[in-house]
Amino acid sequence: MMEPGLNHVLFVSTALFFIGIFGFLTRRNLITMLMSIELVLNSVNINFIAFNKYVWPHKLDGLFFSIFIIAIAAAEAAVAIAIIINLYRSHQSIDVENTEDLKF
Amino acid sequence: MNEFLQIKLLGIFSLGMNLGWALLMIPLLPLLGFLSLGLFGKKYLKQSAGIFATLLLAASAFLSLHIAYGYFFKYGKLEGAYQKIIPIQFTWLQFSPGLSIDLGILLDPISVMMLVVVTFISLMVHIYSLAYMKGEERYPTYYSFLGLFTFSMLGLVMASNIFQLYIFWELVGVSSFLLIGYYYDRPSAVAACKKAFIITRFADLGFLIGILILSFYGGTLDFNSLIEKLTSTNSTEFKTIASASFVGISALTWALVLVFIGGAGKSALFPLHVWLPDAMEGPTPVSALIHAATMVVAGVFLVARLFPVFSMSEVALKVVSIIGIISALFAAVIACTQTDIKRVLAYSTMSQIGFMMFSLGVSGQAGESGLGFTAAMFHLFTHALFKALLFLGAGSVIHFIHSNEMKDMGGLRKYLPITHITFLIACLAISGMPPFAGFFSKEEILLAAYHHNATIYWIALATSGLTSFYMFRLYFSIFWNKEYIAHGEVHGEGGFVMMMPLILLSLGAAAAGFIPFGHFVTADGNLLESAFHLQFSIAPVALGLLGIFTAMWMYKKQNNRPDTIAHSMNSFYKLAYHKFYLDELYLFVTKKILFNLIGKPAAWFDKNVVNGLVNATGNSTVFISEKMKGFQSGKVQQYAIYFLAGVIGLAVLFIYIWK
Amino acid sequence: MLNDFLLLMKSELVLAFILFLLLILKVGKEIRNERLLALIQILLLGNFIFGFFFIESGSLFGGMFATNGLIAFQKSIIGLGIYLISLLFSDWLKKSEHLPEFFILLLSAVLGMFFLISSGNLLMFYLSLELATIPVAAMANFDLDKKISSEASMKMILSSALSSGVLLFGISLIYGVTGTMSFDQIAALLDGSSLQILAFVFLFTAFAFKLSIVPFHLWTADVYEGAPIAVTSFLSVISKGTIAFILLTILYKVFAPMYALWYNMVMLLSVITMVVGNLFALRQQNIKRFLAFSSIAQVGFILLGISSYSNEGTSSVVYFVLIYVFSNLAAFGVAGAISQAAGKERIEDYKGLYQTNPFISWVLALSLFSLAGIPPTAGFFGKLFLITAGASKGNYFFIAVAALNMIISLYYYLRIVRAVFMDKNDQPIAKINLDPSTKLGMIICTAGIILIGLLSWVYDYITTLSI
Amino acid sequence: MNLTLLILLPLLTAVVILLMRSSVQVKWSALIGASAQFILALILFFTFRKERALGNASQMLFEIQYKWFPSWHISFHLGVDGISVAMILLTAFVVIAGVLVSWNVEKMTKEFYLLLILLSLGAYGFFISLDLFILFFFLEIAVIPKYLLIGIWGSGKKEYAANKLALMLMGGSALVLVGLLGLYFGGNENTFDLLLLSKMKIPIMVQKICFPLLFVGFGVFTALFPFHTWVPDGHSSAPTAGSMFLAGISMKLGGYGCLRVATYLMPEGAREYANIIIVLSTIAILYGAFATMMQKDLKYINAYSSVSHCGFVLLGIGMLTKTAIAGAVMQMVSHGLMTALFFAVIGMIYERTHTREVNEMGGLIKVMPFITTVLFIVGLCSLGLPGLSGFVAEMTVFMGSWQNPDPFHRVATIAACMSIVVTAVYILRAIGQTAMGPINDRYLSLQDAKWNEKLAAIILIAGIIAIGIAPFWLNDLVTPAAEVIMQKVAGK
Repeated sequence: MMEPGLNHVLFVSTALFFIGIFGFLTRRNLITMLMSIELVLNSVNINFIAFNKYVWPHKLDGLFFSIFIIAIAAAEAAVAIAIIINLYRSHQSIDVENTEDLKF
Repeated sequence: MNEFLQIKLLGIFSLGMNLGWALLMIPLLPLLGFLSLGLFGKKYLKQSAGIFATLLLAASAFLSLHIAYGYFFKYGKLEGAYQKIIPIQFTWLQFSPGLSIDLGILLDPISVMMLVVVTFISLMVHIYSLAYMKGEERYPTYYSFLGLFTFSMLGLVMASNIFQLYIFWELVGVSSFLLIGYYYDRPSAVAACKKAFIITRFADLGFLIGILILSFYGGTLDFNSLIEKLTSTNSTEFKTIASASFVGISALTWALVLVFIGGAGKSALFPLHVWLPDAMEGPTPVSALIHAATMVVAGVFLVARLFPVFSMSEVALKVVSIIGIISALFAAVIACTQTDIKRVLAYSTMSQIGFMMFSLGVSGQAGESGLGFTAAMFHLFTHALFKALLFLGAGSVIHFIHSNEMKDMGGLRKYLPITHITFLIACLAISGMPPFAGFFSKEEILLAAYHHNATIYWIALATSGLTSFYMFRLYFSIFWNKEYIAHGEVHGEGGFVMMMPLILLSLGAAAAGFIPFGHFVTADGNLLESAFHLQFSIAPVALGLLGIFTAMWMYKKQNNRPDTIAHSMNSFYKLAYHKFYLDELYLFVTKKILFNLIGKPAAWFDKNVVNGLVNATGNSTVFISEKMKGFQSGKVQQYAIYFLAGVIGLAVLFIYIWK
Repeated sequence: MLNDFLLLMKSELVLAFILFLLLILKVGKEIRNERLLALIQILLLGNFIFGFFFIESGSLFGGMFATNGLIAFQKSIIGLGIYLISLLFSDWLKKSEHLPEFFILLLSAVLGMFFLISSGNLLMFYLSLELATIPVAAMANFDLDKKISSEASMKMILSSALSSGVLLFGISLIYGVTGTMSFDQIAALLDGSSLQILAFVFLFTAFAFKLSIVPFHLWTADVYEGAPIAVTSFLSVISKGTIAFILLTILYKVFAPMYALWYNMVMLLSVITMVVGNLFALRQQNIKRFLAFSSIAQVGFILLGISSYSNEGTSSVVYFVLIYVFSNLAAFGVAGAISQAAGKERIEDYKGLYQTNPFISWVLALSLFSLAGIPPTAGFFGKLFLITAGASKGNYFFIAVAALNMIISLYYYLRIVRAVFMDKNDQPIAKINLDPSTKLGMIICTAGIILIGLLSWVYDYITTLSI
Repeated sequence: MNLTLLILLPLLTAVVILLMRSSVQVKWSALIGASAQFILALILFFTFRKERALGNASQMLFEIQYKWFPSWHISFHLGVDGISVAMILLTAFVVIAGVLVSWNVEKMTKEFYLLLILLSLGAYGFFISLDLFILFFFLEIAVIPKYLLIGIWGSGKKEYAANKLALMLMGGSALVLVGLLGLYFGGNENTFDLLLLSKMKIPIMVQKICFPLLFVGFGVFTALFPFHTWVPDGHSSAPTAGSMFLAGISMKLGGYGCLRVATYLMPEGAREYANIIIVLSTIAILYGAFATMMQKDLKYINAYSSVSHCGFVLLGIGMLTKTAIAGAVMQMVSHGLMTALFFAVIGMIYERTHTREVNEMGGLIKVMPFITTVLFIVGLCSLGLPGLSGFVAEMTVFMGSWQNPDPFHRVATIAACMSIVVTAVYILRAIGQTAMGPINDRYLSLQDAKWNEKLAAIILIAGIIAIGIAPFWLNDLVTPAAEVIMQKVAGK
């Protein structure tokens, strides 16, 4: 019963990253897009933790960084949600397809 | 730093101070006339313009006579040869060391002779115009133009530097342009003056290039040093210019021929003569001054001025003589068919200039062989007198019946007695009847031709016969032929003011032949006794008489002989009548080739290609930006796709390709 | 220690103080907008002036926060910018019922920017970057009832979130390969391995996004158009300037070992950016959108300057940003005044403006000439120095492209000049009576546009700082 | 004398104009300013002659140098030699005449005169600057006023013309910029200073790249053959004073730049590309002349003839002989005066007849003798009549060109000479159809020139004739400077 190494973790995080990206590109619902962004951020968190644990066990910057990321993500999410709500007020929908007045 | 006002005083001392200034005054007085009349004429000198200008010109004519007397009889000679004196000269424009345009005065026999001719004829014309142009709206302008012309002509003949000559050459051209176009509201006059200017300009192009070549090899523009350098066969300049050759012809010949083209343009020699007949649109006194006596002989003067250099190149001289003789004959033939009296006179002028030219062409440089040169100058002198006389006479005829056409004339001898007599004298003179002036000069020319080249001699002989024919055709059909039916009141001849020039000139035309010209004007400055053989002059005189009697037989009484003869040589007559269609040819060249084949394409090219390219760049930019706008689709997810594409693209590019 | 702390962070502290003051005022009883605005303007002016005093250089928090003369100067440029904004858009600000919030958001963003410029550590960098971004996204939505406004802010928040995601991934990789976050240590450890390059690309794209370098620029135009003009001007001038400053530090200090790599990248992107920006700007009808693309093209020139990797590069970039603040804010100020008074933002509405409003027409014309880089306006010098700095690497193709783009840009700047001065219009925009403070702002901008170039000591001062 | 006056005076005038209220005040202050410039230019000319006469043989006189952007090795370095003095005189003449002829501009008078004065400021600065940076600065200053002048006060398709002009000129100056940067970094020390650059040895490679950039860049200003298309449109849609300044001054900026910057600083480059220059300019001369023959609009006629005449400038430069270069400068001065006068006359005629189509006019001598006389004079000058400036300049160019003995130069020279015939053709066509011939009845009531027009015409004619009948002063002014340039080019 071997325990997972750095590569496994990085694999997971990278996968998560691209899943997030994929979700962001394909979802129509703004909230879901926001959530996929969160996935991206989390993959980054995993990266930091993993690097910290496996590569630089004595430098805790990674750990702290991930904490900060979580905090900032929350803030960002808050503002984003607010904006989306306001958007819903004006557009009566949170479908990204309906918000294409500004172009060219 | 500049040499302005550094007048070479030595020359002036050699003449004596006052003479030097007198010399300067000769051209400056007409210039003064031009300026004052041009600037203030309209306001202040509306009436007195004529008197004013005439007085100025009288003064300068007197001065030039004074100078001539001084030059020929006092100080011109140095051990038996007339010297080239440069009393006044200053640098006008320095191109490079040694190569500069100097304005100056060169005194030698021909220039002094021309001084007299120009000022005298011009004075005559001034006086004549007092009456002839009276009441013209632009009376002051007319006189100011006359002043400009006289000034430039004088500057031309006194030029000490080939470029100075070119400068005044152009000025003469433009004043002729202005005077031909004097009646600016006649389209024909406008066309004529443009034609005259452009054709002479075209010829001047040759002159200019000729000057460039000469200056390059001669290393100077000054006549004396140029001649000196290019005539001494062992000078480096001469060696280079003679050896340097282009398409097998030596640079010297090129230069001279090109210069001669310039002369041919001004002197209306074949094939550049087409402007001269049209130039008759100008006022008749102007035709007398510019297009008969003075300006048109500028070409002859030019060749004479450079004659020493010409005599170094056989080919150039040959060209001169051939062109000369062709023009003489050609013009004479056309003259026989024209019905506009001024045009007849114009063609006769061209023919006479042809005489002068070929006589120069057949002349040699020194001693006896230089007869042609003297003869040409002599003929120039006499021709000026009687041709001016003819034109002024024609003027008074036209003034009388307000038409140039022969068919409106006839039987005028009763109405215009003085004109009739003087005109007759002139006709006799031009057709070389002894003892009138033309006889002597023409004899000498024929003699020179005879000694030198038989063919030219025979053609010349025939031509002189033709001359007398067409001149008397003119004379008879004006003064005899049908009776003149006076409609309306008949005012007499122009009165004393108009008659005096006629009389003076006719005296000249009658007597000028007895001047021993060879004593004054010769190619090398040394005295030349023109040996005079009676038996030689039989043939020309006989031919002349023949011409006169034919003319009398055909035109003295009104009859149908002219028409029958014209019919008998129908096609040729037509050809000659239409001046051998040269005008049409020129028209074709300019209109079709210059305008349609070069001008139009150039304009088109500029409008569409060059300009089009500029616009095309602009439009294509706009087009591209229009095509590109799709990127900005407004879909935030597409933006993300481009974003990530950018990331991946950069990563791939810089990790794998562009390390 | 405390003394240091106070001195080195003085600009941040002053800003924070103003921020708290506004918060307190907000919770306190209502104050009339005019007076509040006047107060704010005075405070911002004070902030700007105070920026020139007690300039120290040093670092705090174990190198997380660093400052020096140049950084102080950059901060005072930003301070000037926000002061001008508070002046220029006073009409609009007075009308809005959320005046304090606007400035609270704005100032917090600016605070973030100050920290961003001074940051000496990737963590600090990330935090301040977010602090500088998120409030602006909220500000973009300030016209709550405008559809396009909310759309704009949505686009901004989402795409910036994505870009920060990518940025973080890059940072994590850097951490992975170097094990540190502080700039100088990273610089020592870089060796140009593929992974580092990948990390650098990720990191760089975040800058590219914020600076709206092609092809990461697509959000720009939409956001600029949708957002209120005051916010747009803030985005296009202040935040761009800030990012340019920090990019200088990052490239010149942190990634110096990778110079050969990033020179090519910067050159490539600069060319693309200029060309695309200009080509898009050609056919814009809306003045804000037009200015958005023109600012993209300007960024291309900034990159050209940056690519020189020299003190001239630094100083010319800073100088250009200073000039850019004046010229672009003047342009936005005029646009704002017009859209505030007449509600018109399309270029053809500007036709015949000169007949009715000569003053703002001249201001607009001058600012446009300055943007186009035409003497004697300062823009000429700014652009010329950027190009000269770029040319010092002897890459003439690059310079030729830049020169070519100057022509294209001139074309579309002249389009507006033409509309204002030449084109006939039967009902031009009516005479606008400007708020005095707006007028003051425009005059300051004009003076700056004319003088900053001709007075060469300004530039010399910057060069002395940037060694 | 202090050269900064030449910059400060127009600046002052501009400020005064800004302060003026009524249009009359504006006009008068502009006129006074222009006259002051005129006097200043004359003073400069005479003091310059005096200095030289006193034997001050230094290449540039009245040098001043102020610090300006020292960190870029830029300095505000002014100084003049004969060529610059000639150009400054030309500018002064054209400016005062331009101010005079536009006396009855009623639309936005203040702005109009402001722009005119700014243009003159740019020109003066350009001609006296010895530092390439400020030279470029002034070069570009002069562009935008033209754009506005054409766009606001112009006629016809003015927007198009203005845009084209501004963009092509800016394109030209962009090329110049690149070339200048090449010089800046190419030399063995980074500097924009003309004199320093002229001392140092610029690598052949750099010259080969930068010379064409600079020459073409400046060439765009002076209608170098394929880049001349802004000339016809620009001139024909500009207001009278606008076209006068455009053709009289700003086209000369290009020629001066080609000579002073491109040729003087990069002799090897010049020798490398001389033949191409000659070919292009010869094409321009003939092609411009033939294109002119086809024009119906007086302004187009003069514009295309300007292309042809400026060809002589470039030809003179390309021939690389002292005389030819002197001739080129003379041609610049002469053409400046002449074409300004021509445009002035066209403007006067247009104001009266309200048409510029030659074949709609005729017989104008009758009603406006003064104007038509001026038309004759300027026409004759442009076809190179002795006694007027055109002749002197062209002959000097020909003489200088002919000093190159090889066939190529010979052919080019002869081709150029041919243009004098074509010029005669189109000029006489134009004059003949406008001034001569039967007059159209609807023109019978027209008035002759007013005082300001007369004054303007007389000033310019005075210049033309002063060169035409006494060219030696201009020659003495220009030739030494040309000599300096030639010595550099000849590599001595």
